[in-house]
Amino acid sequence: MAGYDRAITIFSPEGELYQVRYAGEAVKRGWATLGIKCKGGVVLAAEKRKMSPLIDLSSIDKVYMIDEHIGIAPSGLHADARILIDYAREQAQTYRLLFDEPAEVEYVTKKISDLKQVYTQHGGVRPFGAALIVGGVDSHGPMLFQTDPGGIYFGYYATALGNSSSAILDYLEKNYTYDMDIGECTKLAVKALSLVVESLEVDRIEMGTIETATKKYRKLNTDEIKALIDKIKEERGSTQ
Amino acid sequence: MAGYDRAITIFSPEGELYQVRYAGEAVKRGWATLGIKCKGGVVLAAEKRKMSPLIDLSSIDKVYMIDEHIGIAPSGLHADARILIDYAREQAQTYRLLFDEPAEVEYVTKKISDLKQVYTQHGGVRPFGAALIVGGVDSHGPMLFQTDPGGIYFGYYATALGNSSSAILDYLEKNYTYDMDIGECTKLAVKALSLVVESLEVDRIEMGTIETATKKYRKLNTDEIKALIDKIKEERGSTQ
Amino acid sequence: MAGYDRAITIFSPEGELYQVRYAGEAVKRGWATLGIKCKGGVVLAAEKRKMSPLIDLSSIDKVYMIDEHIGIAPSGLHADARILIDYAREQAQTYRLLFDEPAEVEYVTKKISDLKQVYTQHGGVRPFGAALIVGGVDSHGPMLFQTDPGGIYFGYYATALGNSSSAILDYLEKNYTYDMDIGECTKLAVKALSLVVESLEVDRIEMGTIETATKKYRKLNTDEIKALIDKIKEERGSTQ
Amino acid sequence: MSEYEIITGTSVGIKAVDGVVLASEKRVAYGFYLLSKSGKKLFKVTDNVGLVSSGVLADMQVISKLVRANISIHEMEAKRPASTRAVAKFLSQVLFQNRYMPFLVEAMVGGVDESGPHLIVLDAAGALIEDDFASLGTGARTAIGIIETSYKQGLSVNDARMIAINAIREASYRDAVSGDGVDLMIITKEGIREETVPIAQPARL
Amino acid sequence: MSEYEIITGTSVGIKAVDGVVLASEKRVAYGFYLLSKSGKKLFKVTDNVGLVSSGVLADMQVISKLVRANISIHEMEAKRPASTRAVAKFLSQVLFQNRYMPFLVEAMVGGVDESGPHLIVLDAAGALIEDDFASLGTGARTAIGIIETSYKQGLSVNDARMIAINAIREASYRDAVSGDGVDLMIITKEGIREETVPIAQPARL
Amino acid sequence: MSEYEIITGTSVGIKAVDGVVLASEKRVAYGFYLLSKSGKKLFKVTDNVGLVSSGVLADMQVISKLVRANISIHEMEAKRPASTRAVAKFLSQVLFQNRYMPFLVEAMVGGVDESGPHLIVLDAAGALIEDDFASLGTGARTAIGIIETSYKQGLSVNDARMIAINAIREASYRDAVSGDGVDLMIITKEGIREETVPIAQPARL
Repeated sequence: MAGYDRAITIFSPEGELYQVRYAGEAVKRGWATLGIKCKGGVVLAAEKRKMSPLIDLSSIDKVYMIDEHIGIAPSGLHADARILIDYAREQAQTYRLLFDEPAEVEYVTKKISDLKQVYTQHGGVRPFGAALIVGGVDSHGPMLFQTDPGGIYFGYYATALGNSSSAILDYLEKNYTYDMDIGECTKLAVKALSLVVESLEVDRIEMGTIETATKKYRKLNTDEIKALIDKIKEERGSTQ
Repeated sequence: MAGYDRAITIFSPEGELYQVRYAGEAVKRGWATLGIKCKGGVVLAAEKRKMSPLIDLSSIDKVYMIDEHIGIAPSGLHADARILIDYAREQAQTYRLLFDEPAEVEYVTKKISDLKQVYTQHGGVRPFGAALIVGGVDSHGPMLFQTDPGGIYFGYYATALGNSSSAILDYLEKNYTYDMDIGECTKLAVKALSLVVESLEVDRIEMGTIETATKKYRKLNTDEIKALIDKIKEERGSTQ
Repeated sequence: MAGYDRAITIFSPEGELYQVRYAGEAVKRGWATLGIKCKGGVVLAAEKRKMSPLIDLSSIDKVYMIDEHIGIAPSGLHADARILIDYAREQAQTYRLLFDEPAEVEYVTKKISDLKQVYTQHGGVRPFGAALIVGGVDSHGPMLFQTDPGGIYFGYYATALGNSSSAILDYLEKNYTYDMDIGECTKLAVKALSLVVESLEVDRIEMGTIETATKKYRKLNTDEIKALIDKIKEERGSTQ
Repeated sequence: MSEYEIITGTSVGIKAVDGVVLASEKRVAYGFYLLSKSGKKLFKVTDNVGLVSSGVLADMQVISKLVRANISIHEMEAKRPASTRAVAKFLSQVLFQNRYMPFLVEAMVGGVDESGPHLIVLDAAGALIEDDFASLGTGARTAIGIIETSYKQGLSVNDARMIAINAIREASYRDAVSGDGVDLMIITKEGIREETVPIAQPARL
Repeated sequence: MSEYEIITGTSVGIKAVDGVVLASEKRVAYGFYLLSKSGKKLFKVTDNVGLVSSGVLADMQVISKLVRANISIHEMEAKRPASTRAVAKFLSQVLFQNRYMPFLVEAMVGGVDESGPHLIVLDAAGALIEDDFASLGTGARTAIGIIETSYKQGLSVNDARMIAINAIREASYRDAVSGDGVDLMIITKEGIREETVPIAQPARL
Repeated sequence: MSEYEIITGTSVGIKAVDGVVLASEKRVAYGFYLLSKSGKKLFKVTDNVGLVSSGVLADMQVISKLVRANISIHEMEAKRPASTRAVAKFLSQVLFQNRYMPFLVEAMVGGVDESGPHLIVLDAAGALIEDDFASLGTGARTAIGIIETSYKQGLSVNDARMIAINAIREASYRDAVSGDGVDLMIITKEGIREETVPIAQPARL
């Protein structure tokens, strides 16, 4: 007596693509990730949930390096995300072979989204169940993009994905300004992440930054994160 | 007890193509865009909804340059629209290679619609869930066209797409005349847009113009839009 | 009146891949296996259920050697697992042909997961009904990974699979530390396994170790296991 | 069992502190002279990058359009003017793919982008070489002499202009009663300026 | 019915206790001299591995980019800097696949990784040979003489530097009035340092 | 219409009651000498099987890796060390498929498995021959003389070692002032031992 429904790539009466929406659901249940851009550069951060105390967090990447000036933080089905990341790395190199210049961040984002859009239209395949936050510095300065399973992408000052991303978003809406240098920016990212992370410890957070000055992607190692967390704990915290 | 229905590319008893109609629905829920042509040229305007305060509106294009004398403002599924825009850019260049002349606006519109019509007739694919407003100046003077997901296109003096486009259309029916220069035309576009835009601010509106004199597509930068908005606020506004 | 459902590679309304989840079920009913990494190396252990007294346990491998510095302990559908193990062995050799170096453990894990991910996306095939624990020592020291039928993999300090793996996991959470040498590590593995194994005897347990010092995979022969079991029985046991 | 036949002219390129000068003479196959606002062997790729080459006329027109078409798409995607280096690299890809046998086309790319002026030469087998000055074609050897002797670091666009005119004039050795002679393309930060300089009048008999 | 034409220079490689020195002279086909911060026949593959080869200029640029592109991907997957051996092995795969007929390219790979410094030579048919010193090109025979006589175990990077300069100087027999002459790439644990050394002054008449 | 050029050395194999000895001299194409712990024309296939061959260096390295890769997979499936016979048979398959024209590669496989020691030779067209002793390469005819005269049934590994050294010394005819000369690989039940033996002193004039 409820609604009944069928096959893959078609519109619903309301003009929706259901498969894309369901893929979205898979994203919402991914781990929280966020991206912030500022004058000093771009910060990509992700939480690492310790599903079980035995998990070895250092072997898990949540923030990937695409090229030496671009980084990606995925969310949603892990396997799908990896596919898109490999694809992004190739496109970045192809661009170098063609124009002998580092690729624009938007160019890489666009190529990823085209691939996604194709999987929403042709028969025989399903959409990707992953959304990506793409960040980097190029000739336009610091850039931050978010792509969704339907192949739509937007530019953001700051954004978040994964479960309870809405909580993070509210927090960022209040405390974000563009005129931070890279230091303050990483601090803000940690504070925002601490809202959803089970407990605020070193191996629950992974961060990558691209600084406007060097245009180099660098992953923060454990000490730098420790320093940040302590600086925050001096300013106190809370529970979930 | 209501009607039951089935597969992709066929007519209904009333002779309709359902998939095309549902694709239309996807368009109606797109962001509002409009196009106006006048003696002075053509104006393409689109609202940029700030889904969230963190979104970086400057990295989002709602009005694209196809060739140096043609612009497009899409509405509906964002990813589908991009595909059509890339296709339009290639056709514009192919035309130059063939005839060594800038392409007619209608020619580009027609090529886009042929592609759409194909996706409504052959098996294994679904229609595009996007409608486009195509504007430009060619040897026939200023031209404005709108294409729908079924591959039908018409020429207009002014037109609008997206949600609550009917409100915009009523407003235009009352205040539109052909004998405006490009200045008045951009002003009219802003007023029309202000009806549906959440709040009348600089980064909620994106405009592109093609002037009859120069036959050059130019995107209005933030100051020009600011000037327009202030000139309008001197004439007062309201909320939704 | 119960839930009804259909075909292969699509998302559910909640964004799940049912086939992947059902494949997961096949894993949960596999035999218990576990993997532990420590300073001294990596230990892979698996129980061998004696479905019938006539079964010849020595001819059954539950822990496979992939390359001389990598081992795998599978769980779930036996036949599917074999396919993945052959594939892993080839990739290990290809890596040698290309770079003339032993392969990284993660590289092998990644290749396996890519193959799995493909079988969850393209038509005409079903996912693999097996999950793997991959362990080895490479230039990053000892490494331990677990892959699931959906092609997702994580790094762990210790992990378990198969039926009543949750019991093993609780036990490990209490008694695990990273600073064990390879001896203590094998002992811990036996204790953990004894929780689920019908009876604590020599031919119910199979173990493989990769020591950090030698970077060599070695399967413990019956005497070493006997010695371990006796050392434990001196510390007393129980029934299920 | 038989050779290709090639028609060719002379062209030069000189880099100054505030821009780049590309120049070439106007000989065309059947001996017509061309007076119009746009020269022929000089092609505008973007507002701040120009291409000059010599070889079969027909190929040059096709190639320059291909480059222009792809670069303008590239600009729309990159959302900034293409750099000289990108144009040159792409051109050598076009050549590398269609791999015209080497002596059909030699090309030079000149332009100004925010890292200053650049002049890039493609050598016979397609490698990219950044340079201060260069000349192509059969009159190249003659022209290079004149340029080499009168080139100094830090010269301005106008000096470069005079040098280019002399070199071309010298390399072509035939005097028509009253035609004009050298196409110039001067690239600076403000954009591209093109002009045509005539050969001066003969002294009275 | 026709032969390939090959332009070539001389290049040498020397392994020291605390690093590797790669060097080569600068002759290029049409006789221009190149002054810039990065030499040409020397290519940086990663922060601690360099490649020097000789052969057709165009191929060299294409190949070094291919290697660099794939190795950097390989590093991202392996999550550690590539070893010299891996780079060499991969390069010989590239050659082995495109199998340029043997005398078009000879190459040498030098680098420092945590098993110390390495110098690897690809011989004519593509085999890998680990070595203390080597030289490529037509002046190779002359250069090898000088290196062989003044090479000792355990020499430092600076000594290797002096030897390389002499060998190159000796093998080439040409002096421009005021250009510079030898490109050097010195690879140590701290990274890669590049410099250009001129030929010394002429003695007074 | 043209021949390949092949450079080659000499290598020998001798079977004893308690093992097998493989040996070869070190000449390489461009005249370098190699000092390291592992020889080159000798390749370890498994812990108890070795392969020695001569021919183009590059092919040898590629082939030995292919064999090693497939045999180690084969061992994992067979769950026991591969027998000498299996390795030899597989190698001849590899050759039989890629069918290098016959004089590019000659190979010998030696090993110990639980049916005792084995020495297997591949002849020119690829047949397998089990044997007591053999020698390959151009110095083969000379070396075989010496081995034949001093070979007895039931000799031990050490005697075989001495014989191999003499044969190689005899067949090779060159003396560097202070280099070393013969690579040896001794295969017994306990595993594989490799060593390098220098050329001994000359008799006083």
